[in-house]
Amino acid sequence: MPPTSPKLMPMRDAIARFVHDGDTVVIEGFTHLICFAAAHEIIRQRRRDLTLCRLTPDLVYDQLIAAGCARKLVFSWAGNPGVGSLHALRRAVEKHQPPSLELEEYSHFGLVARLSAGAAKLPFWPLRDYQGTDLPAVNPLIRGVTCPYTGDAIATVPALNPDVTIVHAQRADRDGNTQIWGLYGVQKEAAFAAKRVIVVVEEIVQEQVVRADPNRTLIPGIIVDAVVCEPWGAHPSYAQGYYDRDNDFYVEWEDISRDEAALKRWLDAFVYGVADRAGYMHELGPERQQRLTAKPQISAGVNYGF
Amino acid sequence: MPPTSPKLMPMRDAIARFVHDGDTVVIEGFTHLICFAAAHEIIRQRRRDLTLCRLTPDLVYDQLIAAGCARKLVFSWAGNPGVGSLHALRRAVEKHQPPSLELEEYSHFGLVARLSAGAAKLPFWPLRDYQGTDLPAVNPLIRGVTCPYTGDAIATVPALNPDVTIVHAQRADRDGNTQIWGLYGVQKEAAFAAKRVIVVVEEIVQEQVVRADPNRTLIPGIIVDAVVCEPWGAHPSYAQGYYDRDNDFYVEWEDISRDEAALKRWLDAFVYGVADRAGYMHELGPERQQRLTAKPQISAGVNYGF
Amino acid sequence: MAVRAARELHDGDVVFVGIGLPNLACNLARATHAPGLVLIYESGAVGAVPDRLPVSIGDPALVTGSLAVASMADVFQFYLQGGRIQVGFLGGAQIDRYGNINSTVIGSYDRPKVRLPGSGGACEIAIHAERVIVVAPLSPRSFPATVDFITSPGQNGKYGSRQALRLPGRGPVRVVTDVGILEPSQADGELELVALYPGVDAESVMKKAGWPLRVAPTVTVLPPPTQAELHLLRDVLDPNHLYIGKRDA
Amino acid sequence: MAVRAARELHDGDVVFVGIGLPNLACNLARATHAPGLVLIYESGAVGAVPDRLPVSIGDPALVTGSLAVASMADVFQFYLQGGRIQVGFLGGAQIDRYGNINSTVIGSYDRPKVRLPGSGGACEIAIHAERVIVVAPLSPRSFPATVDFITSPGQNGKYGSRQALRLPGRGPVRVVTDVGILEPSQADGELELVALYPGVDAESVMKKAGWPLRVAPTVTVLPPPTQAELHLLRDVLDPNHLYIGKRDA
Repeated sequence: MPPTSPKLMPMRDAIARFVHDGDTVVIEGFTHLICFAAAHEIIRQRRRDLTLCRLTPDLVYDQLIAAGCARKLVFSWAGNPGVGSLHALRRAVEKHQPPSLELEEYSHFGLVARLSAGAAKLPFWPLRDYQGTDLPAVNPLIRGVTCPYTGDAIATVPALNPDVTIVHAQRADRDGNTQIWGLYGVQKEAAFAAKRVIVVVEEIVQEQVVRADPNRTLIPGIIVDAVVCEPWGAHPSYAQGYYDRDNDFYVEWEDISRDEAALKRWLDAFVYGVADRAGYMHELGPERQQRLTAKPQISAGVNYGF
Repeated sequence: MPPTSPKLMPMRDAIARFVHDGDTVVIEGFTHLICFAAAHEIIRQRRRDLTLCRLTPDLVYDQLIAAGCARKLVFSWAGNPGVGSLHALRRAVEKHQPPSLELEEYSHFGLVARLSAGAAKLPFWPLRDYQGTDLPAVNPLIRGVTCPYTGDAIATVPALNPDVTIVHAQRADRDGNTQIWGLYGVQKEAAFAAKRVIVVVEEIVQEQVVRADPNRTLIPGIIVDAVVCEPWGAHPSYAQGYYDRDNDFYVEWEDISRDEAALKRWLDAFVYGVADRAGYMHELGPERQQRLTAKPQISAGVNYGF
Repeated sequence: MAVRAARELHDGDVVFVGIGLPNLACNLARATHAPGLVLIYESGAVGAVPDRLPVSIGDPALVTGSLAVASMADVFQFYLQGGRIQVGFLGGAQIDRYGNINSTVIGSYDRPKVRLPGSGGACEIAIHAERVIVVAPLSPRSFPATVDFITSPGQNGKYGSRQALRLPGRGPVRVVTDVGILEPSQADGELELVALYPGVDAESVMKKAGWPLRVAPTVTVLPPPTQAELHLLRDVLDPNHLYIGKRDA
Repeated sequence: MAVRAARELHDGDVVFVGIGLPNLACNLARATHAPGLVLIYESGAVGAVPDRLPVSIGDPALVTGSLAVASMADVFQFYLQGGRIQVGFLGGAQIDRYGNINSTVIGSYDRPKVRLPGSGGACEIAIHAERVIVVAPLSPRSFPATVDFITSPGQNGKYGSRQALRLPGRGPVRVVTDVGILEPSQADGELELVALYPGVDAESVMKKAGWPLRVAPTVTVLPPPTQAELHLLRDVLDPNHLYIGKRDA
């Protein structure tokens, strides 16, 4: 193994090198492990005309849309989970407030299937879905094939191969061998589907830590282009075993995003006004960090011997 | 949770209740976790006309074929890995020695895809495969569809939904929540594809052991019909962390299976002549057991707290 | 509604759970008549036993101590499409006379009056779960004759019946409202009133639907929530009343 | 052959490894010029560093200390079909003039003279790996003009060329034998002699193929194995000479 890894770099360099204007970008993570740190750096570097893909756009894409980074949104459920709406997104869609936003809409399964096809380098993925719904009528990319065995009509969605996928994870070695526990979401499929992969982790660990428990590795280093160490990089989302979800902030976002001026002030204070994730955490303050820090509940090991 | 589980039963009952003459049976496990104990009980109960499906028939199906249980074999690589041939299988195919055996042949990917389709309750699975090969010419179930996006010709295989799948694993709770580490093979897909699932484990553990590390659970109890505790049930295959592969036995099989009389003697001694797995292990002797017992190499735990 | 929804669940059911009332209903059922209920969250937590009220479908408390974690691909392919889910709960901004549900847009799709969140997993729950239980307060606005957009298919509609479409699940078999229960008719799948909460009369209920609501030949009066159920809901399962109002039990 | 095969590997390659000679070759390459080689076994072990010579493709020693374990579905869909594998090794009972490989049957399929193991993953390795390296001793029996059954597609054949079939990988780009190396010609993909081991003459090699073997305009003479390579193979990597004979390095 090489003594140093050229993949290990600060967030600034990873975004500068691997996220370009006009790219199709996936920042995945289903509630768990959503990489806000990467999104904020994309905002700071003022990327434009991005096609943003995610099952649940969540606050992370509401912020990118508010900051004018997005041209198009590919999604399956656009709300602030358990709280209300994504108001920057709704303003763009309902009032066409600039920048206007193109929508491409699926169900969760449809978007999971698009990423699975992308990961498998198949041009489409079959699924039993959409019969009796209006979704195919508003999305011409939802099509179908006839089963060569039963004659059944089976729906299809096309492969999604993003230019770049950004995955947050608990830990990786410096070559990008990445371990995740807790909810997996669609992180593996999103990473394998991408032309370029940025992994952002709470901790860089020695390769020996990864090798001591290979069944925990979700993403192999061979498909990873950049490894960024960014503790608390998923806040206000969470990292199982590191920190809890900041549900208060999800509630606060309702008021912030409803008011354009408040949203602008928030971006100025927490994104444009800080240099990096450490600056953001400083703004957030130590009390919140302390309150959200995970309590220990350590699993037992298993025997890999033979 | 119920105080007792009606799923927990001896191997004899599990095979008697869930494996019937004429069934399509999958005993999976790629090198790792091949359930010889279940196969031997099927032989003892003299099941007939089974359609046996497995990527690598291995010694386990060579024994079932030799004992006259099989009518048909669905497979993708039929050899004694690293050693030579499966001679009972070859006699059936090359010399049509009774009982004659019908073959249905795929590549590994094709059979993995058949089980994936079965698990997903899709009638087919698409794969980029078989172009330029003779396999479709000898297997009319390898067909194709045209991609509705690119016009590409994509191969297909039909879903495989076995009547029963038997999975060996390191541990499960008594409801069948099953944890596996080391090589996964195609165990998950084979279990989800099946109408009935028998899980055979090295250890029954308390539900709390499973719940302490839910990311290790490969098969949920909700799809499991029977849970059998059968230590050493995978020998001469292996269980990572419990015992090593008995490579010597794989080498010995070459001579045993080449000679019909020797094979019959072996079946008499190690299958018909013993009542159960404990009897088999007794025949095998303590030295071999001691030599194969795994040495400890325990992984560290991870934090599931929040 | 939470108590009624809980009573729709059978012991041993595998339930696809959302946040809010369905989650409460499931936990109430587990604490009362259905201890063997298995809760599966869209996020991939299987057999969750959260030690706090989860405020999101991907709450870390759903993972800690659960029986298994499934990837989203497995949740949708192997669990839901695979036919392993007995019960799914759905709600929505609009529910029509055949149980079609709209959670996508009010108004036209291209120029929406209100942009709703969209399907999420609702579309595939409606197609694949063995039974769907819809939970929503009854009002003419929420129960129009026809929805503006079909996100999740009901019993019948412009694309044909479930049988004609060969949908694997039985679709919405019960609609639990704040005044009573609707069920699809055998004949054409149109929702009709089959049960009332105590003290509610059928006439007042009929005015709350956006179409001439049919009343089944026999309408049951439902037993009220027991003290035990109310205590569990108000003091144990949702002590801060995040999801239940006074009226709402 | 193991030394020659090892020299075909580049540092940083992701290699799909089988048991036997290919495994030896990979470990030799890692110990010499390609320390960054990543070994992926069909069984799902990724980045394996076995501390004993694995005797099966699913040996537990391949898992202990590896970087990742992938399910078979992921191995075939995401790694191999996903285009993540640079090099695959293949052998077979028969290899024809276009590099098509037979590992299925000798004789007719329905009435075989010899029933061979079948494809396993060979068919998809031949289709998807960026480069395929074939390793087999040269003899007229093993290298007939046409194989009895095409298990793994070569450069050209009765179903058309790789380009016409739009196969993603480049197919067999090198055939490493015990006397020299064959490569597909630019023109039609027919294998021709491009390199010889020291002390071997082209005439004797040409007699060992089951068709009139073409010789490339320039034929290189390969440097012999170094003492270091031989020492590694014979004393470290395969001390019991399970896979190498005297002649075989």
